[in-house]
Amino acid sequence: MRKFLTLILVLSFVVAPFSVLTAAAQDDEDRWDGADDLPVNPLPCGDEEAPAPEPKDYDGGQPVDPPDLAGEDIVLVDVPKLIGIGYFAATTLGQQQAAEELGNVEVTTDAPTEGNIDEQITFIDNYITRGVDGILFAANDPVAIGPVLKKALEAGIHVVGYDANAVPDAREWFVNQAEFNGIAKALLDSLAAEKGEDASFGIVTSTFTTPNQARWISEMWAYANECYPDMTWLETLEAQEDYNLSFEQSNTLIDKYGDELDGLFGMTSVATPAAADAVTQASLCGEVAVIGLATPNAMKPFVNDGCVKSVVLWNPVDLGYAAVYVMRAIVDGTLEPGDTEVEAGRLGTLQIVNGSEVLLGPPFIYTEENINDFDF
Amino acid sequence: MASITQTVSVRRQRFSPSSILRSVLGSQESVLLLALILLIVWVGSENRQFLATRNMVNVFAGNAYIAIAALGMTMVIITGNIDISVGSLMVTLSMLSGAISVYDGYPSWVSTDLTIALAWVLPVIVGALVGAIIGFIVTYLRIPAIVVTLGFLSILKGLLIIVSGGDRITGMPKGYALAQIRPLEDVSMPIFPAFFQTLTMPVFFMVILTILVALWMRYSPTGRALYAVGGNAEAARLSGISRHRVVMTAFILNGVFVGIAAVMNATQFSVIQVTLPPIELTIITATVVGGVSILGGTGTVVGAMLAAIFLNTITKALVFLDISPFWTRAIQGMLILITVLADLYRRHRQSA
Amino acid sequence: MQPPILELNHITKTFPGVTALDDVHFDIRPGEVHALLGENGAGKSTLIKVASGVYEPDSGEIIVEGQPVRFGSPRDAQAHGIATIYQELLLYPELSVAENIFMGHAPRTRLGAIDWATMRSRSLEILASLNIDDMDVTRKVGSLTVGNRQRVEIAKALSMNARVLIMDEPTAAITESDVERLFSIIELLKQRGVGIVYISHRLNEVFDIGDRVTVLRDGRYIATEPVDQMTEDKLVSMMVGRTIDNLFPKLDAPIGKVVLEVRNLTRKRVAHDVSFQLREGEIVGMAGLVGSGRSEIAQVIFGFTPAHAGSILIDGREVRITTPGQAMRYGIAYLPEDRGTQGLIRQMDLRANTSITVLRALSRATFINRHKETQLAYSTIEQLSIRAYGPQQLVGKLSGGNQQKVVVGKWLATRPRVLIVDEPTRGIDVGAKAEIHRLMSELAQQGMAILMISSEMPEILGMSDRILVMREGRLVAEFSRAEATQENIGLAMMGDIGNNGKSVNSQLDGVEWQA
Amino acid sequence: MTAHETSQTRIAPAWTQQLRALLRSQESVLLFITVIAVLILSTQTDKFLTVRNLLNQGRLMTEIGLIALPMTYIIVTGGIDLSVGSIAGLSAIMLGYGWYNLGLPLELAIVLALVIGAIAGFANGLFIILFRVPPLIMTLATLAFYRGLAEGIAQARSVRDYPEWFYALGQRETLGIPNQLYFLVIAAIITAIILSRTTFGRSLYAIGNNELAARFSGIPVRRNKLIIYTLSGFMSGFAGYVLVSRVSTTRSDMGSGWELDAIAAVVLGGTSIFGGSGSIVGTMIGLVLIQLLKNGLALTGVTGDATIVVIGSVLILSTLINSVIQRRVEGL
Repeated sequence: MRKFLTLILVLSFVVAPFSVLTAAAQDDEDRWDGADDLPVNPLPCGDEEAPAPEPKDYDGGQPVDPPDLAGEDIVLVDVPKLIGIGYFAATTLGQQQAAEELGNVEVTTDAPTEGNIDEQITFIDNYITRGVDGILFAANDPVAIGPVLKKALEAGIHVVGYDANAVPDAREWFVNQAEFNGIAKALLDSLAAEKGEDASFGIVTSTFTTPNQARWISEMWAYANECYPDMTWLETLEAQEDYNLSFEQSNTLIDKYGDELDGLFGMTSVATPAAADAVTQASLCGEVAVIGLATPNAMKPFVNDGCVKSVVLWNPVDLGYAAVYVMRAIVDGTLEPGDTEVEAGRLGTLQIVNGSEVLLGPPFIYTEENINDFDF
Repeated sequence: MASITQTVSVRRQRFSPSSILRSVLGSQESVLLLALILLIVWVGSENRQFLATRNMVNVFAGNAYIAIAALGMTMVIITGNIDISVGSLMVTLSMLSGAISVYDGYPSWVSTDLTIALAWVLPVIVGALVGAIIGFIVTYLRIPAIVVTLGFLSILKGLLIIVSGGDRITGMPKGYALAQIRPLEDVSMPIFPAFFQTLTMPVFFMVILTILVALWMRYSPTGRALYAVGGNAEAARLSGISRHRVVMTAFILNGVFVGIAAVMNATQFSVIQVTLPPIELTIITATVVGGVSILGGTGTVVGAMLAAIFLNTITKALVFLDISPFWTRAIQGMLILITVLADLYRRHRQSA
Repeated sequence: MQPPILELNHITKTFPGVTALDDVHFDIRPGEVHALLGENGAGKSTLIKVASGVYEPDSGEIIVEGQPVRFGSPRDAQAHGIATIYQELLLYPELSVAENIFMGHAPRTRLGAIDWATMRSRSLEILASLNIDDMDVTRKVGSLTVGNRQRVEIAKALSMNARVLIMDEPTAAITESDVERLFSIIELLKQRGVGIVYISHRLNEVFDIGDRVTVLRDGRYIATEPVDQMTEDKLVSMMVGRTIDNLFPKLDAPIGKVVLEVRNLTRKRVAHDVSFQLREGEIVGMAGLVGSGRSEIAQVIFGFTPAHAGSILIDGREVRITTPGQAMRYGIAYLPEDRGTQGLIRQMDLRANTSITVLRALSRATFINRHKETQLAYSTIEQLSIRAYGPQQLVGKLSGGNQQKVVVGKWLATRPRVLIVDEPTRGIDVGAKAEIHRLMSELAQQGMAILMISSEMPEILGMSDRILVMREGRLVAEFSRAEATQENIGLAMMGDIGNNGKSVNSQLDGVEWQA
Repeated sequence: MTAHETSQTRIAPAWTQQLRALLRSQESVLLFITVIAVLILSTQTDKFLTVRNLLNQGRLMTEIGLIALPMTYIIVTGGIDLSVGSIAGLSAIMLGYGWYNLGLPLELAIVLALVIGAIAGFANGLFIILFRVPPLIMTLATLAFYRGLAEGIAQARSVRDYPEWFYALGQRETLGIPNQLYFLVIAAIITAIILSRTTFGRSLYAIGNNELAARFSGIPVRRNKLIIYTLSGFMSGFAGYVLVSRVSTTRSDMGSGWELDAIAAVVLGGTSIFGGSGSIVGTMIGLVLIQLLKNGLALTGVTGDATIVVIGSVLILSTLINSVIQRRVEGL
C-alpha cells in the first residue's frame, strides 16, 4: 500500500510540474486575444464614417404579464458586478439623479463585495422573491446570469442591463455605454496620436475572463491589425480589480520592456489610475503614455500634472441615469420592441442599435481642458 | 572543575563546524535567501532587464506591505493562533486613513500637517484596538482564533462598505504620500538622510520594522514569551508567564502592523479603493513559507519578510521568463508547496 | 537536626464534592530526600500542587523557614525557592537548552535586553555543577533524550536557586543509566543542602535514596517515618490500608506449544536480527533499557512499525504483518507503554474505549450495535472491577490504575492468543499493580502467551517464566526463571558499556523520534 | 484527578442523563437559535416563510452544503481543507474542457470532472499522510495550485451552450423540489449515518481525539484520512458540476471563496475546530442558519454588506454561547 502511494506521489511530483511548464511554454505560441471565440468587427480606420449597422429585429426577452404600472411609483433594485469600486459608485449616483428627476422611481443598489457570479445570482434571486418592479444589472458573466434573469422575467419583473450585457433573451434592454469596437478605436487612436503609429504597448486588464475587457481587447487586436500594422503588442497582464496588483503589474511591464515600452493601456477604472501611479512614481511621465478607461476623479491628479494626456470613458453617471430612464420608459410603455430611439431626460434621445441595445453614444475622451468639469 | 568544563564547552560551541553548518543551512531563512539569490541570478541570466536597478527595487518593494503585515501574523501564529481577518482589516484601515486626510470639516486650527499626521497614526491605533478585541475574545472568552477571525473577516468587510459607501478616495493632500516607490528626495519628508534616498520608502519601512521586531522578539522577555506560550502553554504558565497577556499582546501588535501596512498601502497611491483581494491568504502564505510552524512555538519575522519578497519575485520572474500568464498561479502554488515541504523535511532531520 | 525549609501544616483542600487533602502534614529539611508515597488518588499530586502554589489550600498553613507564607501562584512558590519537576516534563521543544533553563527569568543586560551570552555560560555552569558536561546548551530540547530533558528541568529548577525540589515520578520514563545519573545528581543536591521531595511508585528507589518517607491514603495523613525503620511490606500496608499478601501472584500454568515465533526480525536503527519463541501459558519477561529495542521490537511484531527483514510465525505458519490491524487478526494484542497518549482516548467514554479494538465484531455491515457495545463495557467493568459509574464515564476522569484496566480490557476484548504488555504497571498504585499481575497469571493459565516488557526488575523476576534481555536493538541474553537474578540481568542489560550513559544515549537519539 | 473520583459516586439513571445531554447538545442549542431567527424574520416579511422561498434557498445553498459535509469529517479528525473552492473550479473547467475541447460525450465529461475532483482531494490526502504536512498548509498551497491549473487549462475561455438535459440538475425541479436539493439531502443523510453509526465514523472521532492511540488500536488512520480527503475532493467536484448546471457556463474563477463559507457552516454547526467532536446534523443546521439569514435579511430590506456583518457576529456569538454551555456541562 505504502509503496504504491509513494510511487503515485513521485509520479505526480514529476508529471505535474513538467506538464504545467510544457503547457505554459506551448500556449506562448498563440497569444491570447480575448476573443473567447466570438466574432469581432473593427471600425474603419481614421475618421472614416462607420457603415451604419444593418437594422436587426428586437432580440430581447419579455416579462410574463407584468402589472401595468404606467405612471405609478415603481421600486427598482440595481445589482452591479460588485460594490466598492468607484465606477459603480458613479453609476449608482446617476441612478439616484434619475430617480430624483422622475420622482416616481425608487432605486437601491445592492451587490456582493467581490465580482463573483454565484453571489450576484443569489442577490438577484432574493430580490425576485422580495418582489420588485424592475431589476437593473451589470453582469459578471453574460451566460451565468441568464437563468436567474429569465426567472425574473417569468415573475413579471422588468429587466434592464447596463455596462455588462447578458444573453439577449434574458433581459429586455441593455444600455450600451459604447460599442466594443468604438472603445477599441478610441483607445488605439489616442495612443497613435500620442506616440505615433509604430508605438509598442502593454495592457493591464482585470482578468482574462471578464467579458467586457476581453471583448475590448479582442476588438483592439482586430482594429490594430487593420489600421496600425506597425504597432507592437508587447504583453497583457491580469490584475483583478486590485489596485496594488495593477500597480505591480504596470511596474513589471515598465521594468521588463524599458525604453521599448511607449504606452500602457488600463482596461479597468482600477487599472488605469494604478498604471498612471506606476509611471509617475517611476518618473517616466511623457516617455510612457498611459491611456485607458477610468473615472475622472481618479485621473485628475495625473491629467492635471500632465502625465496622462487622455482618458477614454463614457460617463458612468449618465450610464446609470440612462438605465433608470429606459426602465421607466418600458414600464410606461413608451419604449417597445421595434422602436429605434428612446427619450432619456437630460441625455435627450438615445439610439437603439443591434436589436435591443440602447446606445449611450460614442465614448467620451477626457483631457486636461474638460476633466475638471466632472466630479464622479 | 566547573569553570573548566564551561570554558571548554563554550569554545566547542563557538567553533564546532557542525553547529555553524546547522545555523547556516539549518534555517528556513537562509534556505529562502539562497533560493531568492539563485532565482534572481537565473532569471537575470535569462533576461538582463530583470537585474535593472528599478526592477530590483520593485522586486523588494512590491510586497513590502505584505511583509509588514506578516510581522504581526508571525507573532500570532507563533503563539499557536491565526488571524484570517487581516485582509478586511487592512482595507478598512487604508480607507480610514484616506478619509481622515481628505475630510474637510476640521476646525480652522487644525493644519494640513496635523491632518496628515492623524491620517498616518490613527489607523494604527484603531488597528491595535481591533486586535485587542479579537485577542480578548480569543483569550478570555476562549473561542478558537480561527473562528473569531472568520467572524471578523465578514464583519469588517461589511462595515467597510457601509461606512465608505463603496466609493474610492482621491485627492489626498500633497505631503500625505508617505510610501511611494520613488527616490526619497521627491517625498516631502526631510527627516531621512541622503543615504536612504537610493532606497524607497516601502523597502525602508519593511527593513527597519523587520529588524526592530526581530530584535524585540529575540531580546525582550515578552518576545520570548511568545515562543514559550506557543511551544508549551502549561510550562509557560508555571514559569509565571501569563498566556492571556501574551496572546493579547500578539493580537494587538498584529493590529498595529496591519495598521502600518494599511497606511503604507494608502499613502503609496493617489487613489484608495475598496477592493478586497484575499490578502490574508497571501500574508499567511508568506508567514508559513517563511518557516513559521502553523503549530506555533517556532519561526522568525526575517523568514516571513524573505518569503514575502520571494513570492513577489516569483510573480515578476514568471513575466520576465515569458511564462504564459494563465499558468502563473499554478506555478506559484507549486513553488509554495515545494518550499514548505523543504521546511518540513529540514525540521524532521533536525529533530532526529 | 536542622529546622525544615518548608512546612505544610493541617492542609485541607476540597474540590466540589471531594476532600482531596484532609488535615495533612508534610515538611522537608535541607539536604534530605523525603519520599511521598500513596496510591493514585491518595492526594500526593494535590499536595505537591499546594506546595508549589498551583492550588491554594482551604485551610492550614504553609511555612517557609519559620515564616508563614501564602502562594498565590507557582511564581510565588518559586520565589520562595520551591521548584517542581512534573512527570510530564514542561519544556519548550523548539527552544534551546539554555533558553529552557532560563525561560521567565533570563539574565538581562543593562538595557533590559536578554543577555544570551550570559544565559549560555550560566547554563553551562549549572549543568557542570551537576557533573553534566556532555550537553550542548544551544541545541533544541526537542532533539534531546528524555533523560537529558529531565536534567534540563533540574538545571531549570537550580537556575531559580531552588532549595526545595519536588520530583513527581522522575524515574517513570527514563533508562536505568539515566536513573543512576539522576541519583548521583540527587546526591550532589543533598550535599548542597537542597531538600528533595521524591514521589515514586517504585518502592526499591525509596529505600535506595530516601531519608524519610511520608504516606498518604485517601487524602488523609498516615505517618512520617525514617526510611531505615521501614520495610517494604509495612509501607505497602500503610499505603493500601490492608496487607497485600503477594505483589507477584505467579501461578504456574501448563506450558503449551509455540504460538508466536520471530526469526531474525530486523528494523533499521532499532532492532537487529531478533529471534525468540512464545509458548501458550507462558509469561516471557523482556528486560532492557528504554531504547534498547524492547518496545520497538514489540511494535514491529504488532505491525505498528513493520519489519525490514526477518519473519514472524503464528502456529508455525509464516505471516506477513504490516499494520496493527493484521496483527490483531492473527490474535496479537499490544498494550502500549504510554497509557495517556497511546493507550486511551481520554475524551471518549469508557464504552467507546473498550469497543474500539473490536468495532468490526460489534457491528453488522459496519453499523455499530450500541447494545452489544454497552454490554461489552459492563462486562469489562465487572471482569476487571473497574471503579467507574458506568459505560458513559469519560476515561480521562478515571484514576491511573482504572485507566490501565480499561486498556487491558479493550485488548482482552479481542480475545488475543498473544498478549504483549509494555510496562503494564507503570505509574499505577500497588493495589492495582497486584490486581493486574494476578490477571496476567490467570490469563497465562488459560493458555494465553504473554510477552511482558518492563523496567521494573522485581516485576520481571516475579512474573516471568523466562526472561529475554535486549541491548542496543539486539537480543543479548535469555534466562530461565530459576537462573535469573537481579545481577545477571542487570549486567546483560548494561553490557560492558553500561556505566557511561553516552553511547547508550547516542543510539537513543536515533530511536527517540520513531515514536 | 482527585476531583474526578467523586463523579463515580454521582450515579443517575441513564435516560435522564441522555435527555439532559440531548437538550444541552450543541445541535439543539443551535437549532433553538435558528428557530428564533426564523421567527423574528418571518414577522418582518411574509415573503420569507413560504415553501417556495425556502426550497429556492435549498437550491442556492446546495453547493456549499455538498462541500460542508466532507469538511465536517475532515475537521472532526482535526484537519481542514482550504482547497475545496479551487477543486470545484478545476472540476468545472475540466467538465467544459472535456466536452468542448476534448470532444468527449457530455456524460463522460461529467465523470471526468468528478474523477479529477477526487484525484485532487486524493493528492491532498497523500501529502498529508505521507509527509505529515499540516492540512492547513497543504491545502493552502493547493488552493493556489488547483486554481492555477483551472486557469491554465481554461485559457480564459468559458464553455457554454450545453444540451438542454444538462441543466436538469441545476435548474429544474421534481415534485416542486429543486433537483440538486435531493442530492444534498441524500448526501447529508448518508454522511450523517456514517459518522454517527458506523465503525468508520467512530474511527474519525478517535483520530480527532488521539491519533496515536487510534493507530495503536488497529484503526487504519492513514487509510481513513486518505478516504476523507478524497471524498472532500470528489464532493467539491460534484458541487462544481452542480454549479455549472445551475449557471450554465464554466469559468475558471468558479467556487472562489467557498472554503470559508463551508468552514463557517461546519464551525457554526458546533464542530470543534480542534477535532474530536461534531456532527453532520450540526453542520446542516449551521448551513441552513447562514442561508436563511442571508435570504431573510435581504427580504426584509437589509443590504448585503449589513447582512455579512450580522452573519459574522452570529458565528462568534453562537460559538460563545455553545462553549459556555458545554463548559457548564463539563463542570469546568
